Amino acid sequence: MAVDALSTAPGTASSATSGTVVSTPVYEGPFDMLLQLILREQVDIYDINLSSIVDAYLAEIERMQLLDLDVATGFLLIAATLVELKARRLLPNPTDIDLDDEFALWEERDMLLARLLEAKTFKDVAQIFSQLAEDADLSFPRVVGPDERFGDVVPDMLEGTSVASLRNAAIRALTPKPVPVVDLFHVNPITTTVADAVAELLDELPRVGRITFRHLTSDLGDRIEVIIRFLAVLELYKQGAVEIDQPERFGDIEVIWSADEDFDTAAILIDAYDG
Amino acid sequence: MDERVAEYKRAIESIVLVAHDPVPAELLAQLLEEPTVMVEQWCEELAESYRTEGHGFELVNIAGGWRFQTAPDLTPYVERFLLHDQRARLSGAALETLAIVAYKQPISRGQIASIRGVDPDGVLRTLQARGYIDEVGRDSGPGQAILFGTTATFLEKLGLPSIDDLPPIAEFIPGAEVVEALEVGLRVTPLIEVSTGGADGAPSPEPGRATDDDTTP
Amino acid sequence: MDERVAEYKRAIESIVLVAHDPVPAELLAQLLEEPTVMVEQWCEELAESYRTEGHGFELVNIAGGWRFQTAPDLTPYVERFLLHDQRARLSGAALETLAIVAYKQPISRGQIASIRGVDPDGVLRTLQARGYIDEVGRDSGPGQAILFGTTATFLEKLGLPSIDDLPPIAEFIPGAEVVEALEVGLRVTPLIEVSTGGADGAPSPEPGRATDDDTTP
Repeated sequence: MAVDALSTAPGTASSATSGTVVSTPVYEGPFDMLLQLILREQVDIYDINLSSIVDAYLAEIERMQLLDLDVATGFLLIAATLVELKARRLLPNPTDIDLDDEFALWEERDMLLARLLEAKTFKDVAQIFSQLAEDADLSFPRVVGPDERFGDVVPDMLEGTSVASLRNAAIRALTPKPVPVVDLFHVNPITTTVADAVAELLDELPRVGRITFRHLTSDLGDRIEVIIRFLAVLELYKQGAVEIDQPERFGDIEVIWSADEDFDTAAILIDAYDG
Repeated sequence: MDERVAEYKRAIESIVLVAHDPVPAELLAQLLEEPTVMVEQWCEELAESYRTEGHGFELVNIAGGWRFQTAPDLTPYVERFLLHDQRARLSGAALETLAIVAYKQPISRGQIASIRGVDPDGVLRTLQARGYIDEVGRDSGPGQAILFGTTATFLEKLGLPSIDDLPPIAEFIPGAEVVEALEVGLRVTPLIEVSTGGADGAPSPEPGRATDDDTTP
Repeated sequence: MDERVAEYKRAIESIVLVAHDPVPAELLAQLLEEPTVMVEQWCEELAESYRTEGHGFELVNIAGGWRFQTAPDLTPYVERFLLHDQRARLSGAALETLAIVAYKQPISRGQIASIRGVDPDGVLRTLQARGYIDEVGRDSGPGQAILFGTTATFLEKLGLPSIDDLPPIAEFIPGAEVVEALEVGLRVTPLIEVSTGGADGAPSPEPGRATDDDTTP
């Protein structure tokens, strides 16, 4: 029977590896991850350091073996906001703050807060839905229909169905749906590291100056390579070497080289992804 | 003891309610783990109680089993309902399933399921009850799955001389087996060492495949 | 008069017995040529009588109509008869997406994406294939985005009479303590200021954590 990927129990992901089913907690996207970090584990933002989020994220990828670029994009945005918030909290001298920047950050924070609250609301509703469905599933409806005595009365259900509409239905049903996953038949062991990707970017970005993330990753075949490169961009953002701009939510991200002339690329290379 | 009998009677009611075909007393006996003679007696008692209470349905022993059916005197209401029921058109899901059977026959339930991604059981039964499709054979594989095909009634209703007169669908649509392979592929862990670059371009056999073929009943 | 009511009730039983989908009270009223309110009352009375008489089936108002279904406590028998567990469990992602669609319909894919923070494409396809949601229109904006809404199948899945019977969304808006926890988590104010507000005044070794428990609005 066709078991689709969504029929696993809520909150767990089952990966069937040679018969054994391993259940692991799953983050339903970046909001969910942040919610769980803040609420479930009761950690303060002060304790959420970037590398631990990145580690959790990479671990998640490894467990799921499936990644959508949009997931990564959403994660990047939120990570960026978090980094900014964290940086502000660690700022030694509060008087040194540009008021416009301060308001912009507050606005961003409020937006993030509002979206987290919304995500939490529907997460709770989902629990109720699950319970309702479980109760409803205990009863089986009668869907038998009329018996043979009424054979003559039952209207022809194909009335009004043309050959063309049947053909269209066949095309609809038989056309494979685009599946947003890794091409599983060509997965190679991951060889690139984030440090390698940082090195590549440090070579490329100062020359191009400004590039979209899509362009930056267009030559990459595997999604995992795309992810590694995105983590490298995140690392450069953290180091202040690039700026990130995304005009549209879920739109393409622009990566802008913003380091000074005397920016010490060697230092970044050594530092890159040590944690 | 009486309480247990009441429970058994309720169970009989629930089973017969959802059954598409008359349920043999032997099967009920097996499900309840009680003697067939007892089950037959309880069915008779249920049927009798419906009559005395004057329900619009009755429990009858027909074609080797028990089933619910409407009381004969209410036929006018039932017929009126069936004629008035605006919803007696094929649903989108049913039409797609019918189309799959028409273009891919003979085809098993499991193959349809893997194309549509959902269990086609109820839809297949409806289509079969309407006489648009029927069982046309058995798969030669280990499961001996029932294979479905369209009927003469289907051709008649669509005004087609023969099944070969169905308009062709584009070549690029892959067969059920390809879609199925794709689905199977999605279920296995991807960390399989696959030797790439065969000169003929033929995909190497996929290890997870063999066991998934026999999921069809 | 009482005899006529008994007859109508029998007619309702017979019609609902042969229906594939829940039968709306309005349709029953039309067939019986009686007011809908009366029909609704008779349905309620029938449902009540089945309960008190302890039958194995029940009459319920689900997804905009009345249908027969098995009593919930008899599930083991029915499942044993049907030989398979027909229940399709939904994942957390699917349930959350369904919740958003249910309360915000009609809603576009993009709007769902911005609430969930992830692309809902795959989930939407599954929900649509299972018949829980469907395209209900197009956005009037420039992109003419497809708008989704829930279906009768969704109501059946949750056992609800109508979409109005969903619990009010206000009940689920997070309480003050959750909002507070999130606010503390996302606090912008520099740490130095935060840690000086404590009543004891003593600097805590871990300034970021100290305010977690005693922050008051």
